[in-house]
Amino acid sequence: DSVKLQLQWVTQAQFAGYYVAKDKGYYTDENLDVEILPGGPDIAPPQVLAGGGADAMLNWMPSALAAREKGLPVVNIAQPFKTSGLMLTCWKDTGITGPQDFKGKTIGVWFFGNEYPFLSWMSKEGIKTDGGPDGVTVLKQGFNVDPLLQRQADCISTMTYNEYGQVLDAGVKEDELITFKYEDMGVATLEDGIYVLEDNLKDPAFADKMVRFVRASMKGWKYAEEHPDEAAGIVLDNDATGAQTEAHQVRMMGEIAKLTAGSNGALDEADYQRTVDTLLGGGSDPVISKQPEGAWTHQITDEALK
Amino acid sequence: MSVIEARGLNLTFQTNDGPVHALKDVNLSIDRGEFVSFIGPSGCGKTTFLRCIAALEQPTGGSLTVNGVSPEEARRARAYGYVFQAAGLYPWRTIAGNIKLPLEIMGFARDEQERRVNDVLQLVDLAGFGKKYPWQLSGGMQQRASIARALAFDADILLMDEPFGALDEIVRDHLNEQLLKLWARTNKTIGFVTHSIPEAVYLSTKIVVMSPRPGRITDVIDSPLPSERPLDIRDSAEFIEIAHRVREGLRAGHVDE
Amino acid sequence: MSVIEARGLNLTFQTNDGPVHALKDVNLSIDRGEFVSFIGPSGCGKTTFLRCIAALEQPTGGSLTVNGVSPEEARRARAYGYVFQAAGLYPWRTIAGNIKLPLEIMGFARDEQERRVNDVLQLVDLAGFGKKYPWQLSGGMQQRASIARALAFDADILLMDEPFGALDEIVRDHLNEQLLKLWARTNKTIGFVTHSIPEAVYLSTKIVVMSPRPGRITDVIDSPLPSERPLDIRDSAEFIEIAHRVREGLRAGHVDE
Amino acid sequence: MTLAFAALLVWILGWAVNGWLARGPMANTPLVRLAVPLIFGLTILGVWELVVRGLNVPLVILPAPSLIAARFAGSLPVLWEDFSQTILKGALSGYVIGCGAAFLMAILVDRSDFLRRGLLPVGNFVAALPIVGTAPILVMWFGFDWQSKAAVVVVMVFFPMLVNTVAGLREATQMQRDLMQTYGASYWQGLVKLRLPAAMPFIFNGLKISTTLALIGAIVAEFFGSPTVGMGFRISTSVGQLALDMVWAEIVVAAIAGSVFYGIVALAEKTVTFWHPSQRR
Amino acid sequence: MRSLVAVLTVVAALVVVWYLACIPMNIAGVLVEAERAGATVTPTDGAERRATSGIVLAAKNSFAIPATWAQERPRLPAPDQVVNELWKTTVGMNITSKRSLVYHAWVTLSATLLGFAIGTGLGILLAVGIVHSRVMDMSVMPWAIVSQTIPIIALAPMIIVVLYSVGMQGIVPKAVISAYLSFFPVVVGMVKGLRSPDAMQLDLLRTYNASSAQGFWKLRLPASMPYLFASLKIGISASLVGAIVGELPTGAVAGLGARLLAGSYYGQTVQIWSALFGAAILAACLVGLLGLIERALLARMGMAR
Ligand SMILES: Nc1ncnc2c1ncn2[C@@H]1O[C@H](COP(=O)(O)OP(=O)(O)OP(=O)(O)O)[C@@H](O)[C@H]1O
Ligand SMILES: Nc1ncnc2c1ncn2[C@@H]1O[C@H](COP(=O)(O)OP(=O)(O)OP(=O)(O)O)[C@@H](O)[C@H]1O
Ligand SMILES: [Mg+2]
Ligand SMILES: [Mg+2]
Repeated sequence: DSVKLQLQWVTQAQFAGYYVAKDKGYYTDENLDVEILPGGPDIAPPQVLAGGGADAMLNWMPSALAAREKGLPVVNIAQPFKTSGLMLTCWKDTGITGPQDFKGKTIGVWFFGNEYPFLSWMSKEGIKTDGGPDGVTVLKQGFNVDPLLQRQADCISTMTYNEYGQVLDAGVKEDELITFKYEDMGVATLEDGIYVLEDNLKDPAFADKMVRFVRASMKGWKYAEEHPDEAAGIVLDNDATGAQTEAHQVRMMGEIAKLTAGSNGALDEADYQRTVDTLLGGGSDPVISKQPEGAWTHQITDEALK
Repeated sequence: MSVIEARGLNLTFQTNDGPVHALKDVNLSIDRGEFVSFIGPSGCGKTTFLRCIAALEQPTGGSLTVNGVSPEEARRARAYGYVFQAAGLYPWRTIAGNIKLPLEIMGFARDEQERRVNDVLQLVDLAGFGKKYPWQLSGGMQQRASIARALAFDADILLMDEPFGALDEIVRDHLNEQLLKLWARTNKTIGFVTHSIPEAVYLSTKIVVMSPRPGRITDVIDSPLPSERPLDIRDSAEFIEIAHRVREGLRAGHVDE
Repeated sequence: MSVIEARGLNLTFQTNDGPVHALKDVNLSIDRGEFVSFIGPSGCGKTTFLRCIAALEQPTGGSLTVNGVSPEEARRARAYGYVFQAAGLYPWRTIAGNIKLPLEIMGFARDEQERRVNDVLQLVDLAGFGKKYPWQLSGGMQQRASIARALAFDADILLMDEPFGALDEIVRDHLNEQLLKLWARTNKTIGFVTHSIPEAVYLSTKIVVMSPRPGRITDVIDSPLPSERPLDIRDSAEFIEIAHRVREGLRAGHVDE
Repeated sequence: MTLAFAALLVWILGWAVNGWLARGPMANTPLVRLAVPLIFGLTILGVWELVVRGLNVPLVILPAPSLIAARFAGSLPVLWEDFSQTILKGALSGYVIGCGAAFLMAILVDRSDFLRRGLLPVGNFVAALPIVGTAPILVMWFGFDWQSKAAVVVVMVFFPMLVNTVAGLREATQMQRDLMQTYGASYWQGLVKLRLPAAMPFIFNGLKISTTLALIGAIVAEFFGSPTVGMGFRISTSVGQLALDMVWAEIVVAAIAGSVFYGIVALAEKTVTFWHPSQRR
Repeated sequence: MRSLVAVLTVVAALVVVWYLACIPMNIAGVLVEAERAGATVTPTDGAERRATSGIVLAAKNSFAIPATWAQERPRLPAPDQVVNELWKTTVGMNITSKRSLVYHAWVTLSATLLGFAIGTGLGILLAVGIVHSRVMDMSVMPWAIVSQTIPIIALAPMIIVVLYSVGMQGIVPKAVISAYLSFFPVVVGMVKGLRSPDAMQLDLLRTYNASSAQGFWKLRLPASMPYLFASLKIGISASLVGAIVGELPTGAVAGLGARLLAGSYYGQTVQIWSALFGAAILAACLVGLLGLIERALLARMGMAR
C-alpha cells in the first residue's frame, strides 16, 4: 500500500523519524510504500491534504484546529512530539526580562499557521499586537535569524532545535540572549502531529494502512532518539538540496530527541486540552471560536500500540 | 472583344471623417492586348480602380466585368498578375523563390515551376540572379523580379501600380523599353498607373486621365504612336503633342492644390 | 565671389565590404546667388557632396570652403538651410511648431518667431495650416512646410536633397515654379539634388552631372536659359537641347545597369 | 453534473454573443470594444462558479467567485490598508525612484557609446537575477517595512526602463539628427527638442512594462518578510489559514490595481505620444 | 571587440564598487566578531556602535577592513567569495552530487525548458487564434494583460496544490508556472509578428487567390520570425524565473530555487549569491543560445544581412 506524507518544511532532522523508518525498512516491513513530500514556505499541508495530494500530513495543532473550523475536517491520529520546541529569543541588552517588557518592542513571528501560539500568548498577557505604543510591533519573520542578528527585531521566534542554534552559530553568546520557552510560559501548543481527513478514517482499509504507518513511524522515531548521529546521517542522505551541514543536523537531532521523548505516539488528552484552552483564550481575536469536536482520535494509536 | 468593362462604377469609402468618394461614375472599356495607362494627381482613385479590377476592393455601385465574369470570379480563375508600387519581394525567399511563390500556391508541378522561373528570369534579364536574395539586388533589379513574379503564371491581365515610381530616370527608361518589348511579345492586356507624363505617353495605346474629389475619368486619349517605339520617339512632335494634351487634362483637375 | 569652393575633394567610406569611394577628386566652385542642380544615377555621391557642404560628413581629402571658412565654422554661423528628401517634420510639433524649431534653437525673440513663421507660411502657400499636425497634411504640403522651415531663419545657402522626389508631376511643376520665384526674390545660393532631367534643366543656372563608382563630376553645364522661366519654356528647343546633353552625360555614367 | 453542463452552456452562450458583437456592424464602437472583453470575463466567472459548485471543489482548493466577492465586500478596510501599504507605499515609490533613476542613467549612458556598449549587456545580466533571490537580500538590507519593497521594485524596473529609454533616445532618425546639426544646435537643445520627444513611445513602453513589474515585485517581496500588513503578507498568511477567499480577494485587488495603473500610464501615453502612428489608428 | 573592452571595463568598475560597498555593509558584523576574539574596537559600546554608520565605523577601525571581504556569513559577500563558491560548486564537484550547482541548475533547467515549450506553444496558438479571429482578439487580449498583473508567486502554491490533487507532481507543476510566465511575451510578440506583413503583401496573395492556410505558412509565419525570437528571448528568462518560483513551495527539493531557499533559511549569504548568479548565468546562456539559433535560422531564411 502506498502512503504519501506531507511534511511541514524542508527535509531536516525535525522529520528524522519518518526518514529513519523509510531507510531502515520499517515501512516495507509493514507492507507500505511511503513517499515523503518535503514542504516549504507558502505551501499549506492542510490544503495538500484537502486536494488529495497526500494521505497524511504533519501539522501544528493550532493550524490543524483552525483548518477544522474552516470546514476542513482533519483529525489527529498520532502525536509523536510530546513537548513544544517553540521559543522567543531576545537580545538581553534591550532590557527585556519578562513578557511585560515586550511593550514597544519589535518581535519577529512566523506566520503561515505558526502565529497562533504567539497571538494567544500575547492576548493572555494583555498585550496588543497592532504596533501601537503599548503593544508590540509584529514582523512577519522570514526563514532565518537575520532579523535578530541585524537588529531589525528585538525578539524573534526560534525553535530549540533549529534557529536557536543558528543564532549561536552566528557567534552570539548565550548570555547575550534571553529566551522564553512557550512550554515554560504555559502557552505551549502541540506541534508536529500526524493528521488525516476524517472521512478517510471511516474506510477500514485506510485506517488499517494508517495503523501500520503510525506503528512503523514510531519505531523510526524511537530508533532515531537512540541513534541521533545515524539518524542525522540518514536525513542528510535524503536532503536533495545539498545545503544542510552535518554538524547542524546532528545538533538538531539531539534537540528533537528531547521533544519526542515521552511520547509513544498516542495523543495525551491533557496536552490537547491545554492547547485548546490556550487557543480559545485568544481574547478579541481567538484562533478558534469554540471547543472543537472530534479533532483527535486514539483509534489508530490504540491499534498500533497493541 | 473587351476584356475589362466598367459601367457607371462607383466606390465610396466610409471613414471617420465621413464618406470619401474614391470613384464616381467611371465608364471604361479595355480591349484585349491594350496597354492602358492611368494618370492623375494623388488621391484621384487610380489605385482604387486597379484594385477594383483585381477584386481587392468591392465597388459600391455600377457594374464591372472582367472577361465577361465578375472580378471575383476572374480572380479565382487567376486572371491577374499584379505588380505593386514597391517591389514587395519576400526577404526570406530568394529571387527564384519569390517567383515560385504564386506557382506553389496555384499548385504547379515542381519541374514546371523550375521551367517557368527560368523562363521569366530570362525574360526580365535576370538570368543567373535566381539564387540571390532581394536585398542583394539594386532597386531596379528588384522591380524587374517583381514583374517576373507577376508574369510567371501567365495571367491574361497584368496590372501595375506605379511600378517604377522609386527608380531613377535612366533605369526607368531602360525598364520602360523592356516592358514595351515584353508586351509586344506576349500580347497581354496591361493596366499601368504612373505619375509621369512621358512614361504614360511612351508606353500606352490608351491614356486615361483622372481627377480627384470625387475620383473620375476626365479624358481618355488613344495614342496614335506606332507600336514600334524607340526611346527617342519622345523628342518627336507627335509625342510632345500628346504629352501636352495629357498635361492640360491633368492641370484642369488640379486647380485646388 | 565664390561661396562654395571644392578642390580635389575626396571621401571614402570604410564599410564592412571594404572602402566605398563616394567622392573622388571633386572640383567645383559655386558663386553667390547661383542655383546649382546635381543630377546622376543612384549612389553617385550627390547626397554625400551636399552633406559635405553642410559639414554633416567629413571629407577624407582635398579642401572645401564655404564663405571662405570651413563648412564646420559656416555651420556654426548658421549658414545653411537644409531640405531633406523626405519632409522630415517632427510629428509631435504642429506645422508652425516645426517651422519655429530652428528659430527657438537660434534664440530668436518670441514675437519675431511668430512673425517669421507667418511670413514663410505665406511664402509657401500654407497660411492657415500652422496649427495642423504633419500627418494631417498631404505629402506636397508637408514638403512645402519643410521648405518653409529651411527658409525661416534666412540662411545664405539653401541645400535641397531631392525635395520633390515623392510628389506627383503636377504638384512638382507647381513647386518648381514657386521655388524659382522665391530664388529670384531672395537671391539665395541654392544646391539642389534631383533625379529628374527636366526639373534640373528648368530650375538651374548650373547643372552638375555626376557618375558613380567612384562618385565624380562628369560634366558641368551652365544653362543659357533666361532667368525668367515660364513653365512652357520646357517645350523650347534650347531647353530640349540642354536636356539632351544632360541625358547623354547621364547615360555615359550608367553603362552597367 | 447539471451545473457543469450549465457551465458549458454559459461558455457557448458567452462566446456566441461575443462572436455576434465582434462581427456585427457596431464592432468598432467604443461600447462594443469594452463590452466584448467584459462579457468574456463574465463568462469565465460564470463557468468558474458553476464548475466549482457542480463538481463540489473544496473551498480550500478553489473558492467560487460569489464567495470571493462576498469576502471582498466584507473586508474593504483590510484590503484598503493592504493596498496602501503595498501599492501606494511600496510599489509606487519604487516605481518612481526606479524609473526616474533609469531615465537619468539612460541620458548619461546615451552620451557615451562606450558606456552604452558596456553597461547594457551587464544590465541585461543583472535584470536576469530572479526576484525570489534578490528579495530576501534586499529585505535583509532595507528592513521589513515598505522601504525594502520599494528597493525590490527599483531593482526590477530599473533595467527594463533603462534599456527602453536608451533605445528610444537612439530612435530619432539620422535625418532628424542631421537637421539639428545644420542648425548648429547644442547637445541639450538636441536632447530636449528632438531626442526626448522621439523617445517618448519607447519610454512609455518601458513605463508600461514597469507597472506590472512594480506590482508583482512589491507583493512578492512581502513574502520574504514584512510587517503585519500588506497584500503579499495577507496572501501568504491567508493561504496558511486556508482563507482562500481572502487570497483571491487580494488577487482581485492586485488585478484591478494593476489594470488601473496600466490604464493610467496607457492614457498618459496616448496624450503624450498622440502623434505616433500607433496612436493615430 | 570594442564591446568586449567596454563590457570588461564596466564589469571591472562594478567589481571595485562592490568591494568598496562590502566595507560599510559588513563592518558592523566584523567588529562584533573581532571584539569576541579579543580585539579592541572603537567605540567599545555595542549600542553606540549600532547607532554609528558603517563608513564611520570603517574609518575608525581600519584594521578590520580586510576582514569585511572574508566573513563567513556577510551581509554582502565579496565578489571573490561568490566566484569561489561558484567555482567550487560547479567545476570543483562531481556534477551528479547534490551539492553541485550544475546538478541543481539542471533540475531547474529541465522544468524551464518544459515550461518554455508549453508556454511558447500555447502563446503561438493563442496568437494564431487572435490574428485569425476577431472575437478572440477583442475578448482575450485585454485579459491576457490582466493576467500579468497577478503575482504568480501568490498563485504558485495553489497551482501546485491543484496539480497535486490531480496527481501531477515533480516537474510538471513547476513547468506550468514557468509556462504561465512565458506565454505572455510570446503572445504579444507573435501577434505583432503575424500582423507585420503589410496590406500590400496580403493583397498580393489575394491576387493569387491563396487560401488563408497558404497565407499563414507562406507569408505570416516567416514574416513573424524576427518578432518571435525577440519575444522568445524575453520568454525564456521569464520561464526560468517561473521555474525558480515554482521550486519554492514544492518543498525546496532540488533546483536553483531550492538552493536560494536553503541558503536563505540557513543564512548562507554566499550560497544565495552564487545561486543567484548561477541563475543569471543560466538565463544569459539560454538567451545566447536562442540568439545563435535565431542567427542560424534567419541566415538560412536569408533574412540576416
Ligand atoms: N481603404 C481606404 N479607406 C478610406 N479611404 C481610402 C482607402 N483607400 C483609398 N482611400 C481614399 O480614396 C481616394 C483614392 O485613393 P487612391 O489610393 O485610389 O488614389 P491614387 O490615385 O492611387 O493616389 P496616389 O497617386 O497617391 O497613389 C483617396 O482620397 C484616398 O484617401
Ligand atoms: N554612411 C555611409 N557609410 C558607407 N557608405 C555610404 C554612406 N553613405 C553613403 N555611402 C555610399 O556612398 C555612395 C554615395 O552615396 P550617396 O548617398 O551620396 O548617393 P546619392 O547620389 O545621393 O544616391 P541616391 O540618388 O540613391 O540618393 C553610395 O555607394 C553609398 O552606398
Ligand atoms: Mg496609388
Ligand atoms: Mg541621395
